[in-house]
Amino acid sequence: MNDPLTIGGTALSSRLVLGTGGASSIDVLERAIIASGTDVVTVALRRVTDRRPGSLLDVIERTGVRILPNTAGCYTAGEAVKVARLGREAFETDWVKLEVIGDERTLLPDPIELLDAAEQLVDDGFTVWPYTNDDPILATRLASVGCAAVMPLGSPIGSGMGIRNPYNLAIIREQVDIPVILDAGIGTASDAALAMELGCDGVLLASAVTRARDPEAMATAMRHAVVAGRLARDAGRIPRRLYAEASTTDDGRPDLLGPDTDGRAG
Amino acid sequence: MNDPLTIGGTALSSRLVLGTGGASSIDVLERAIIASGTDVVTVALRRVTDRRPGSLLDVIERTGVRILPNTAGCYTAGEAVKVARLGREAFETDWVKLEVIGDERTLLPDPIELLDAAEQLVDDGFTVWPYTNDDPILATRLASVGCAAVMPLGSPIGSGMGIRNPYNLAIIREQVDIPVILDAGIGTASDAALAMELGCDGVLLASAVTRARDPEAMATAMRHAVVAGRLARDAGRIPRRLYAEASTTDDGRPDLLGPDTDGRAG
Amino acid sequence: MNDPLTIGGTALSSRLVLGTGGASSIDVLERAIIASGTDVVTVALRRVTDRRPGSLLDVIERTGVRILPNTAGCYTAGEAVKVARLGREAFETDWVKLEVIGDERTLLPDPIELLDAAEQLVDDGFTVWPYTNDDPILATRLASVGCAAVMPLGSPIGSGMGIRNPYNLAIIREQVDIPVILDAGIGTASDAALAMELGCDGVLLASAVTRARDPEAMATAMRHAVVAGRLARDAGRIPRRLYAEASTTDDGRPDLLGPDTDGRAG
Amino acid sequence: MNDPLTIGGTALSSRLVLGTGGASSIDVLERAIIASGTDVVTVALRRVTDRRPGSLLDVIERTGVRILPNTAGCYTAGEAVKVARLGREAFETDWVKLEVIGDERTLLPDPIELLDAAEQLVDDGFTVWPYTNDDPILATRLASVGCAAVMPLGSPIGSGMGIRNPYNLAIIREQVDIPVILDAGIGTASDAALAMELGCDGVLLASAVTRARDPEAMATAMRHAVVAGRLARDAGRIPRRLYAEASTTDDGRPDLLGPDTDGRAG
Amino acid sequence: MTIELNGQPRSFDGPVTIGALVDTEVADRRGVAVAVDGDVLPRSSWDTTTLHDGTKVELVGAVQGG
Amino acid sequence: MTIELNGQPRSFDGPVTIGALVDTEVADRRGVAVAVDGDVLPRSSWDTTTLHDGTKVELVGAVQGG
Amino acid sequence: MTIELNGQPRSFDGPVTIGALVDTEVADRRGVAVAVDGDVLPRSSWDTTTLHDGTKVELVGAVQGG
Amino acid sequence: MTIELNGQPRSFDGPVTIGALVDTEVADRRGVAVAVDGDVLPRSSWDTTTLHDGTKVELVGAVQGG
Repeated sequence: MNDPLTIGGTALSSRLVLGTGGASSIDVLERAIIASGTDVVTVALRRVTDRRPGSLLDVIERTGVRILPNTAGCYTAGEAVKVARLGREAFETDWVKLEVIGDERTLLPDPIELLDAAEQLVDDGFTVWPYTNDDPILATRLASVGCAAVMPLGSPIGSGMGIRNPYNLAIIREQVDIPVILDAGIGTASDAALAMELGCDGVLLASAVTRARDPEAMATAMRHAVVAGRLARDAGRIPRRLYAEASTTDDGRPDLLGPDTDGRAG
Repeated sequence: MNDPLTIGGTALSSRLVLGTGGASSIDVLERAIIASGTDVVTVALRRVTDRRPGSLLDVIERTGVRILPNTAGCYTAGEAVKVARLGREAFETDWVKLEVIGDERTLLPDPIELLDAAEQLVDDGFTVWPYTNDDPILATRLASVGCAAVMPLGSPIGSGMGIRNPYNLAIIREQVDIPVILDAGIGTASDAALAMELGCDGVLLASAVTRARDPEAMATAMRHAVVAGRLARDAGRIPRRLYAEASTTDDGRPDLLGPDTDGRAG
Repeated sequence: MNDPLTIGGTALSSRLVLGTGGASSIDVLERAIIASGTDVVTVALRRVTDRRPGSLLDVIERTGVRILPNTAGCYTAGEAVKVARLGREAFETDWVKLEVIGDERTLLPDPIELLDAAEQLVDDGFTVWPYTNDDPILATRLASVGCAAVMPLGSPIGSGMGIRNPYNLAIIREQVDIPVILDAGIGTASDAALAMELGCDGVLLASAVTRARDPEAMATAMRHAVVAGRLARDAGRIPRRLYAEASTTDDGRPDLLGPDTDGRAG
Repeated sequence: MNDPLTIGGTALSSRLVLGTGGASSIDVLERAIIASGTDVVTVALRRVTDRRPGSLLDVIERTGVRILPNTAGCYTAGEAVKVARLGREAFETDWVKLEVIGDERTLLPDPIELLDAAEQLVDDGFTVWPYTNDDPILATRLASVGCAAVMPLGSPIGSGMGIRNPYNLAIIREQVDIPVILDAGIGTASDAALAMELGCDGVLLASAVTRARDPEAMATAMRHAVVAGRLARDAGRIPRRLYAEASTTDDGRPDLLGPDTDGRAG
Repeated sequence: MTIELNGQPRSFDGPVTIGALVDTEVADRRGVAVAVDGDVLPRSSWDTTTLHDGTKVELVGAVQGG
Repeated sequence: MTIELNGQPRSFDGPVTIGALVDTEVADRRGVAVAVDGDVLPRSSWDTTTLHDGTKVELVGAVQGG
Repeated sequence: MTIELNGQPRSFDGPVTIGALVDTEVADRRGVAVAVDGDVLPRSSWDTTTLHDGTKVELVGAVQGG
Repeated sequence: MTIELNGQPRSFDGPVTIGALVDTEVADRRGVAVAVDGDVLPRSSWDTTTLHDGTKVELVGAVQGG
């Protein structure tokens, strides 16, 4: 569709952002990136352990996607700000997927540290994509400090539980005027379609694709799902009703009464 | 995908069947049929009221889809059998979407009349596609009398309530060895994707497309959704977990302790 | 409460029916029966294997509850009718919990055999309590042949999955004018309360109590849950809203502006 | 049951806390308080408008319940702290239900202002009961600053939407070692039972009772529901299974083959 | 001779076949079917089946339906 | 004379009623029922119904059941 | 002397304590609290705190609230 | 002179710039970043910043991450 998602002034033709974590090999990842049709992939930073850390970059260059550096693993605003700056130096981009985690078991964001880090990074000129929980108030505050998008979770990272609270996502979509990208929790295609139907402007997912039995096939599924959900949102779905509404008229039903019918036909 | 759905010996390239009821005009219907990519559309029979009832047939011929005549509006086995035979004469096909309704408010099928009619029509050489409820026992019995497929509902016709009981659909898929096509209740794209993820071999819908604000866009959405759900099913989704699983390793996190961070960073 | 459930002319003060299957001992069962406050328990018939089969009857006599013989394990109408007659001779009651199973893995009822057996037993003078699926059409037919109540399932016997399709139960409640008793699938207290809130007139459960870690405590929980759900149904719950509605007025909020507040207070 | 809930050193025999907002009259409120069996009711503070503001206090004294003053309507930490202090002077208690709202449409709490206010009030010697969202990280932080309990919402105040995200409540229950009281969103009895089954130590509700058609009956329902849910939690529910588990043995089924059965009985 | 077509009386003088009746009603025979006195009449018999006084004919055609 | 009781052969010499058979099997008649050759035998007929060679008897009693 | 009570001007001649003001407003002191110029005044200081021209007083009492 | 690189001691004789250190560690400078004593060092300063005894250097590069 000619329906780009614009974030921080950049128009993206795909509304799917792919996280690169969890792929069993760099080749599997490359095929998944291509199949997903994404324009943006997330990348993390860790201590260099071999002389050629570049193979991941080679894949990214070959596939022509943009890098969204993340701050995975940070627990404080101060640490996240520094990791964001490392990402800016490493990849020469001011984009950052801001993660500030509050608990290692749930990997849920810490609202106080997250807002603090977001404010510092916006002031420092970053285009901030914060990974947040599904609290509409926090989303509003992240928007008010100048984040380029908000990325609420559907459920915990890697849980595959989908969207546990669709109402909060719908409320977030109503209350902020920046892009809303569902981040975390997607397990399968219908979850991604639902996210878009709820009004999300995009979906970010990693494990759902990279840890699927067939990552390339799942990446293709997600590409279709995001398009399907976006179109369905705009097409104006029918209302829900408790009872049925016939799709065939009763007018002009033929009278076929005969010996082998019991009269209810009339 | 090269992954045809075979029913009664006929291979269909699309797993979406489109009901024609509810469209505001024949032109809207034609655009929706084309956008959906379907190979099969349902048609009903009513008393002829004008000299040129053929315009619907013209659309069907132009779009090159097959006709699946239905028995909409029948309340007894005897009546449904006769309407099926009318359809065979009218469209020169032995396919029939068998509907035997038990109640006009819910339009839910009558299990006893439905099984009776299915048995009679199979004996009479029809390729029977029964619209049934989500009862696995009835589905098994319909398969055992020789139906070509079973078409359980997700929720009442035209209700747009989606799939109210996914468990029953999953059980039906396990217990019959003929195609399972979700029929009735689809409201939006994620519903169709979910149906396929649950193992359905196809989806039949009418109102969700024909009564959407933009039927052509919704038809496109449904085309993508069915492909997405089918691919996702085959791709092997990740398991659901209550807690998180990191998609980024903690190994090699840099040590960035400084005056503005607290000790949690280590 | 003085709000009896009347079935087949008999007024029952408790709306909970307890199935006796699954208890680890006769003593555990007796304590559970007492704790549940039930007036009716189900009993099955099997070949006599010892000279004193009566201990179960002794418990029933001591607790003063009525016997509702079941036809558990029957797969055909003919067989169920005979087992119902055995129950009538054994316990000198014309009550019968009619079960006609269609599949041993799901233990779901066979709609065709069930309706056939129900009709035969009503004609033979039985007070028939049929265990049925959640199909409103079948429930209506069971009522029309003269059953004293209908007992739709929430989910498969012993599954503890609760009520998978609340809509069908609500529709059944609207469409029949005999008591509706939820039978099968209850896992915990909130399931039983929900059944009553949906309009069920009673709840029948066995495994949820007899197989709980502490059957006596769970029986007490179920007694409270059924009362709670019944009262809540009649009390007229508040409507659901997407947004909030304050339970405290804003009128007369004091003006406490001071150096440490930011003006939003006004 | 002899199973008190202890908060800030005070043992409460009822696990239900009743909010007094929304009652149509003081008499209706008094009957609801009595029917609910609660030991604690919330009260708000507003500018005095008549010479006898005391009638609410008279009801509270007659019913012998304790007062939990709230800070309803506050949007900042500074304002909430002042209102809490007004409550302490007015009712001579150091208990406070801390509400700091972030948005008037959803009445959702502001996580940053809430944590700030909680910390100030704990330092000032209050026994703080914070109304919070269902974020496990924020709940952990509220516990760590010394709150006496945490009170996560099920859904927005007065929405009657029940518990939208049971998983978060279960995680909160695991991660904090102070009482967890579900606050806001309860619509009917099964919601309250579910909250307790998820591990909540108590339930606070107002509108569900005060705005029900029959507040006294709903208050009674809630009393039973909280007891039911608490007992069920402790009784150890049966596991959920996709398939059935018979509650009646198949051993010893009689052989009743005869002319009118079809052989499946064996 | 008077018959009933889709519930309405119709009169003819002289013998008429079903095929002739169909042709008077619709521009082409595609997508229509006929039941005579409650039984479906195969297309192949339309031109060899004649109407009698009081015959009840149902003539149906394709309409949109789910 | 040999009959089949609950699937097992049982032999008797001389005539035996159902009632007598029941009494040999269970301590009291509460909560038990009998089917003879596939048909349920009313309690009132137990003492007047005698067994014949090859009669198939089902004797059932109450067990816990949901 | 003019003060502001709950947003409304009020005039007095001669000195008035908070306690006296409260007693003119409510029948008894149970369940009410006072803030003076934005700060909460402890009950114990009501009778020793006097109003000045322009003092802003908030007098609040219990209302139903969730 | 001994520094700490990614938590491990490293010794050099004579002055060394960050740029030189990076080049000894990785084949090309794409996708790597450096922090010195806890502060991020802009790429533009790598070749003008020299190591001192005890300097703590973190050298990081791109890895797969969600």
